Amino acid sequence: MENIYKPYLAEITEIIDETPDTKTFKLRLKDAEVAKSFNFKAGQFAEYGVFGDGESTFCIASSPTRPDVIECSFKVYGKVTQALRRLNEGDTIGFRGPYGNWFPLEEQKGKNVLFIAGGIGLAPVRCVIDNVLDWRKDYKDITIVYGARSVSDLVYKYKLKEWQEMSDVKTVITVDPGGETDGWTGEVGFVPTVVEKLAPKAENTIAVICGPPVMIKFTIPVLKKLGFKDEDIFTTLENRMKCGLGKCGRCNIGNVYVCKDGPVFNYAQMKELPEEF
Amino acid sequence: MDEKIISKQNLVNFCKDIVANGHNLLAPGKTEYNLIQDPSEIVLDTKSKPTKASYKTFVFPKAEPILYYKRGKNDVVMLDAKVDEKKTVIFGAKPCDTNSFNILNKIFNWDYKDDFYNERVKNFIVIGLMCEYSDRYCFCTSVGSSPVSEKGSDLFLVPIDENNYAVRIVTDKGKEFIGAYSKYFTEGAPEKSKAAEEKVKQPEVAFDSKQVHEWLGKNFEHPKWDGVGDLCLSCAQCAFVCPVCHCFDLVDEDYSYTEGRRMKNWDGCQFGHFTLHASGHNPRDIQGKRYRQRINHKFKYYVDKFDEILCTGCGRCSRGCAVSIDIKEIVANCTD
Amino acid sequence: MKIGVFICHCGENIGRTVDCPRVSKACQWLPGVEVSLDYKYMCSDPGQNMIKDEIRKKKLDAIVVGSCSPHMHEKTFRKAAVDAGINPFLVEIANLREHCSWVHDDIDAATDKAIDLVRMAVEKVKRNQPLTTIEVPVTKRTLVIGGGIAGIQAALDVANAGYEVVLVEKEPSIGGHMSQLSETFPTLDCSQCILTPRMVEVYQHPKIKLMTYSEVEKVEGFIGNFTVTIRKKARHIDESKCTGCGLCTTKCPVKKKAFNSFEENLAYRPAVYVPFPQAVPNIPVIDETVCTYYKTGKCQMCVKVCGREAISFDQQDTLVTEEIGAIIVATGYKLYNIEKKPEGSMIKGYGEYGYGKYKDVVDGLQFERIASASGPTSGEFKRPSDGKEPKKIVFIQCVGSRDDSKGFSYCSKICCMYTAKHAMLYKHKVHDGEAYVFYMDIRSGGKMYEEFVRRAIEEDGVKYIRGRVSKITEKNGKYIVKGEDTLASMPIEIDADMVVLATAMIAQTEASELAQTIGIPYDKYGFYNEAHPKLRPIESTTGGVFLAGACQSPKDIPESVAMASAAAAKAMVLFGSDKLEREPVVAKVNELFCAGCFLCKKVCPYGAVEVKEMKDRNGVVYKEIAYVNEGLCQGCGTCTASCPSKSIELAGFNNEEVFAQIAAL
Amino acid sequence: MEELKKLAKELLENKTVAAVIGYQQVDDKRTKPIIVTTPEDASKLVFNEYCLNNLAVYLTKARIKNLAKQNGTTLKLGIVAKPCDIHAIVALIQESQLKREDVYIIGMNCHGVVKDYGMDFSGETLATKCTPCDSHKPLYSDSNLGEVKDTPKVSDEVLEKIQAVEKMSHKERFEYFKKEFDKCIKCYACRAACPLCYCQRCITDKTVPRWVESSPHSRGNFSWNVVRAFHLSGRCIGCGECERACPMDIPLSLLNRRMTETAKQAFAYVSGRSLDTPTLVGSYDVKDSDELFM
Amino acid sequence: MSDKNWEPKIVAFVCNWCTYTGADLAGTSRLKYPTNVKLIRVMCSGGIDPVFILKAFERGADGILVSGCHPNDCHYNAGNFHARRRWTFFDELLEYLGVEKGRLQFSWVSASEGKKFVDVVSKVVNDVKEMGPFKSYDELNSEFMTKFPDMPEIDKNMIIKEEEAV
Repeated sequence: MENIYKPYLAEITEIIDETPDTKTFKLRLKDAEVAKSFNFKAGQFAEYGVFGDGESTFCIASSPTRPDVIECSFKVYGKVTQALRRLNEGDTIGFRGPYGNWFPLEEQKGKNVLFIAGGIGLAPVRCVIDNVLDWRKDYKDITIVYGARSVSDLVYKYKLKEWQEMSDVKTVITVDPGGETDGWTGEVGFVPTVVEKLAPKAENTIAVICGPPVMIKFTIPVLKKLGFKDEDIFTTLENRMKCGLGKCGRCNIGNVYVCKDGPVFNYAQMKELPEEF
Repeated sequence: MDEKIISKQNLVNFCKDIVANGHNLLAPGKTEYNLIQDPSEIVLDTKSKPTKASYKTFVFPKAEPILYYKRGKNDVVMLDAKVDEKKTVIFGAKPCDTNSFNILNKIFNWDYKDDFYNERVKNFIVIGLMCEYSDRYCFCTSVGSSPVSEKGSDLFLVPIDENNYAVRIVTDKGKEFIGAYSKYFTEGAPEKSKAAEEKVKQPEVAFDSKQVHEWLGKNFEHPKWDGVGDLCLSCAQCAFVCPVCHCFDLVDEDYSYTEGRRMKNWDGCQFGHFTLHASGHNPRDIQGKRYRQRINHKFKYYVDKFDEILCTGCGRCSRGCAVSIDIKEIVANCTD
Repeated sequence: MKIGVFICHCGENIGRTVDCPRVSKACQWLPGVEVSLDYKYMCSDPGQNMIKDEIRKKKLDAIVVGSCSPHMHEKTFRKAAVDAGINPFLVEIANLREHCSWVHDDIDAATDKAIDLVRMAVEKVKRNQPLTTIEVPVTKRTLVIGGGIAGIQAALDVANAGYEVVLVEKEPSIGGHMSQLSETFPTLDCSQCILTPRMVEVYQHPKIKLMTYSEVEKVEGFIGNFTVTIRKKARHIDESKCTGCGLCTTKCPVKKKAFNSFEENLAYRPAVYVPFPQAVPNIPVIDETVCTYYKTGKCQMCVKVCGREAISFDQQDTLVTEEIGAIIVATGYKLYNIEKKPEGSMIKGYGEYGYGKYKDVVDGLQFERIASASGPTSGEFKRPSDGKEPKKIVFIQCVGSRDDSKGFSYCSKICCMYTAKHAMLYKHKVHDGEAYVFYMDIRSGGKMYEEFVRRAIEEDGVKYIRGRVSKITEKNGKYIVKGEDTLASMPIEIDADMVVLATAMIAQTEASELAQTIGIPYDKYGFYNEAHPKLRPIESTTGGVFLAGACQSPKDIPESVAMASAAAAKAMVLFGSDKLEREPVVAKVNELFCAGCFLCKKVCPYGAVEVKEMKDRNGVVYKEIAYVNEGLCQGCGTCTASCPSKSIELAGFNNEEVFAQIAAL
Repeated sequence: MEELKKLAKELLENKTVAAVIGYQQVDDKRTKPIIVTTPEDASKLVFNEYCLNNLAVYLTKARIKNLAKQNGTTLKLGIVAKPCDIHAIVALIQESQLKREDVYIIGMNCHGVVKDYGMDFSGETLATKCTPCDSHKPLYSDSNLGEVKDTPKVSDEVLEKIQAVEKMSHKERFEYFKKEFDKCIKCYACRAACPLCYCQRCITDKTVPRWVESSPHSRGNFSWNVVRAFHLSGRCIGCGECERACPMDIPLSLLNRRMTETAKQAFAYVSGRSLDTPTLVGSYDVKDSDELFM
Repeated sequence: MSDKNWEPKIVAFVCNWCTYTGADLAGTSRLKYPTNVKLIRVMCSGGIDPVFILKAFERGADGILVSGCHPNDCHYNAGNFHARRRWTFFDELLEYLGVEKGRLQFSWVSASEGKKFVDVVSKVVNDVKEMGPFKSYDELNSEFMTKFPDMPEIDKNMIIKEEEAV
């Protein structure tokens, strides 16, 4: 009998404090065999469990092209994330995954890529960015637009710096009005406004967008105005999940189980779904 | 399909043997299907009201451990939860109950396979019984079943006269099972059981599930959802007595400082917190939306995805509803 | 979270019965514990430095100290943690001394228990939230309620320190009961003579706003930030115009309609009156209930005689609000009225002594007026019934006091002394008079007090009889006092001309109403409760409200004055800084889930829970929820246990922390 | 019931109420709740021995409350209420869930209801909550309708059961309740049907920390049923809706009734009877018994 | 575990101002009581929720003591009065459900009653010892419990056992 609910054990090898309430864990699967054969694709997620407190769903934030370490980032909200926050380097957590579908990166080779992320929404996008950057020659222009409420809410500051320093990547970082600090050199303004100002060309471009629902709601019309096709706008849905296996029914919206049939959808697919995310 | 005959007395002996062989024997009581110790207590009554709860809890328990863990300072060990491999025989199940495994098999086995469910089903023998009960809430005939449907039964009983039952052998599993008890069975007379079946009054067909499916596809936004949502009290009685509702929750429970278990418990889509995100956002924030999800999931989404209606027409949810919300009536009104 | 565990041996105190090294080693295996050490004296400088060093070196997030009771050294270790950069609320103490080593003998069992205690503390500290001390601004103004000697003293002390004072007195004049007294024990100096200068000082003090004939109507807010509404009753005299000439009072034709309450009803007063000649302020009041004008619309004699046009018949009550930082309650006492049982009161009457029936049976304050040179008899001893000089007076002590059957079990404390004084004053004036005192015990603790009583007995020949009086009857203008001399074990009968009852000092009639207005607790007698009977006798349990004088319990003048000065000092301590710091152990409501049943509001002893309206984007109220006023909340947590949906949590002692401790048992 | 229909119609027409929460007939021995918002629909209202629901449960629902808000003003909500339902309304008012002026109580004189739909009304089928009932006329109402008839006299079944349980030993009692609670599937129908379980988030749904184990196993069920009974102690008005809603036939009234008796005996308090007395839970008396404490 | 060696597990929920301080006084006075009892401090007896009791039973407590300030002595004026009503109900309820009286006991112990604290604790311990392990609740607790076999491959860190740590 196979137990599909049984997680792998993973050791926390490093903890990075991104913001006061956001952390990044670097994980190593404890079973060497499993670790060796473990692979996933950009956009997939996993269930991270603290034994005694339960499991929580986050995307895998690291790139499949850099498989030796699994990274995840989470904002402290509920029971599990609070329990995760209490852990130290060297502690063991449960890891189930990878689950769900992924961004069709292979199919989109030869195109420009526009990344738009807000807040902790950079985590799933970061995985794709790193993946695309590792396959840099297969894609044309790469643009990253990232926004957060304030400077202290920006996650992956070390990554942002890295991307900004790359000559072949255009990185725009913005904070909401009022969130800037003295010496802030980036943009000030909401993500949709910044995207509109930036006006990336839509032709032969795919957009990967992830962030708070409000941001997505206002950014998509901007992209549509710029001429993006529905099929070229990708996002990941963040429904509440428990099993990750298409069983528990929690993430069912319309005809899909987000955990199995998603979490990556293009805008054309999303329009077909009832608005319950 | 083979058919045998068994006398009432032998039926009791048959059951006694089942118990004597160490199998679990279940039979319908008033509230739920009960574990039977003394088979002579079983009353087989085709006219009996369906139990308040279905028997899905015996294959998909209301609470089951799926994993045990023990924590150390940094380390954790896990221990698999075991499924009881005892054979379970359910005796006298209503046709509206028996179909449930066919429907549940789909969700528990598309893509990932839930062996907690599968192992139990594997060890389950369903002996169905023709049904002559019907009330305002029954609608098996509207969802493709009937009071004489053998769907999901391994063996199916039809009373043919005062003292005898026809036993239809529906599956190989059933055939194999009664092999060991062949002494109780005599050769069957299919024409008698046919005649008995034909006498059964079939509940009226209340709706056309295809039309309903079509209507649901077009009426995601509809004032009726809020109408019923305002009356519904948001409990999960309907989901938990339903033979095919299958949503669950996973929770960890410590039972000592270092040890604990991960439980798989029933959960219901009518609970407000079912889809509540940790951030406070709730995609289905009002009861109307949740009720809509319930109907859509049963009569549209599940049909689209698994080609089965997620409903057996047993009417339990309506019968038990504290505010008398009648699913049959609501679905029947899902037409233009 | 990295946690440090530090086990203190406390010399031998813990180490003798708890194997400290074993505890610290065992605790190394607890999840999250980064370092676990033990040391001889953790509270010593080297011990504290060890903690600080480890916090810095190992980058600890929280610490647990296994030591003595948190009531002992919690502050010490919190301070050490703060020095090393940790929030003070991420420090937990496992009580290994008072609750373990000192109460157990078995080393193994005690050590096991110590490990359990530390484990519980570790699990709690993991869930502790860093908290910051709450700062509240302070309004540096004091409200003194009551203008008796205690209120006067408190007001003067605070005002002299340079802070503004609002003094509220419900009577037309300040002065209180002390102004009614003739002479004071044990020095027999004239009460008025020592009090009047103080009253005048209050009146003229630039920092004191005096509001007589006024009552506190509403108190809102919390320590340092009260808003007080005061009702200024209509005097019907324009205070800005009145010169206090007193013409109106002498010309007022209403002569015998109203008793003079200052004279304890032994005399009459006109409809427009000043309570007594030395009143402060010296501004009359018109008594609507007896004034002819209010009955017939005619008379207006006072208007005619007043040269300043100060009479204002249509004056109304006005409400004044004051911003206040500290409140001193000095509302004093009243005497037990033995006439009949007050309605709805537990107090029973004292009918057997004929008070109210016999005119010459008077209480202590009435006798003070009779003895007073400014009183109705101008200091001549005349009995009320016929104005004759009494030749035989019986004084009865403990009338009501120390008498459970009458509803008071306490001792009124001052009666022994004032009865001795009364007897003495009488004997000084009426040399041939006889004074008898019935007493239970003589309680004369106090400087020069015992000597004073002895003087009454030995020098002035007052006859003390130990025993109770059972009945008083009238016979031919004499009062037959029947009692028992318990020392001689014989019944005794005295035919007195006059009887003086030393009735119990009880709380003011409206004491409980005022307490509810202010939000302070009171005992079953209506006396206000102090925060701690020994160590906080001046403070009420409500922050920023202090008690002075007899409103707290029966007191004599020097005690009242001392307490008033102490209360003033407490208020000034509060004003010592601009901001008030307090422990952030306060309750907080989860606004998302509060259903607004307000059970928390019902159970809160401090009225700290308020109603908050939740409005949607359009400003429409969609629900009412509870809101905790941090200034008022004292952090008891009764609300958290009452809340059915657990939508209110006590910071620092939240439920998750308790559960974590239970889980670690 | 013409007077009920007429009154409801009038109230809706003259905008006294925004809606009337009442009962409609399903078949001759069955009714169900209805929320009437138009004068035309008022004719659907009925009242008889089959009006089992305690409709007060709807008064705390946000969307129902919102019905009353029309064009910036707040109308009343009309409710057809049996005397026992009115006890729940009183308790809700005392617990700040409702204001007296926000609700128009159409108080029905009542002589009992049946145990379950489809039964003929008689002493035998009288709902167990009706046997000890002493309020056949509404305590508070804005209109009082219906005729007064005698309630069939039958023995107090629940009280007898409680007495039987109390005769058991501790161990037997624990076993008995464990067996009953084991049936629980945590559908929370009891909670949903209870007019006094109006919390926005029940204590059982709070996860940080986890107050009551969510699993429907023996321990989780025991905790839940203890907590439910405790939270209703001194508050339960005895409408019996929890027991009626329970799909697993757990005898919840054995708990509720027992605690109601405690409130009566220890504190002389019956919930939902008076708007003028403070609630038992949330007040105290220094003279409360101290017997329990060493 | 044989009954002979069995030691009851007792939890006491005590208020910070009276009983906790009273227990401190018991310590300062060097009075002795059994080690079975562990105190959990809350600010006021009014802040002790009945669910705490259930949780403690769930974690294997055999007996529980709830203790606060005497009536009228509450540091917070009235917390203990509210607690008294609450416990009257909860105690009745638990007893009705079959929990023996002595499993859950209540007391008022003031800061000056170190001796009383010792007496109360000793009484609870003795009562519970007499009643034996709380079998009824153990039955609830042991459902779905499993025993971890000794697993030699587990890292020694695994075991949180004081004895092995030494």
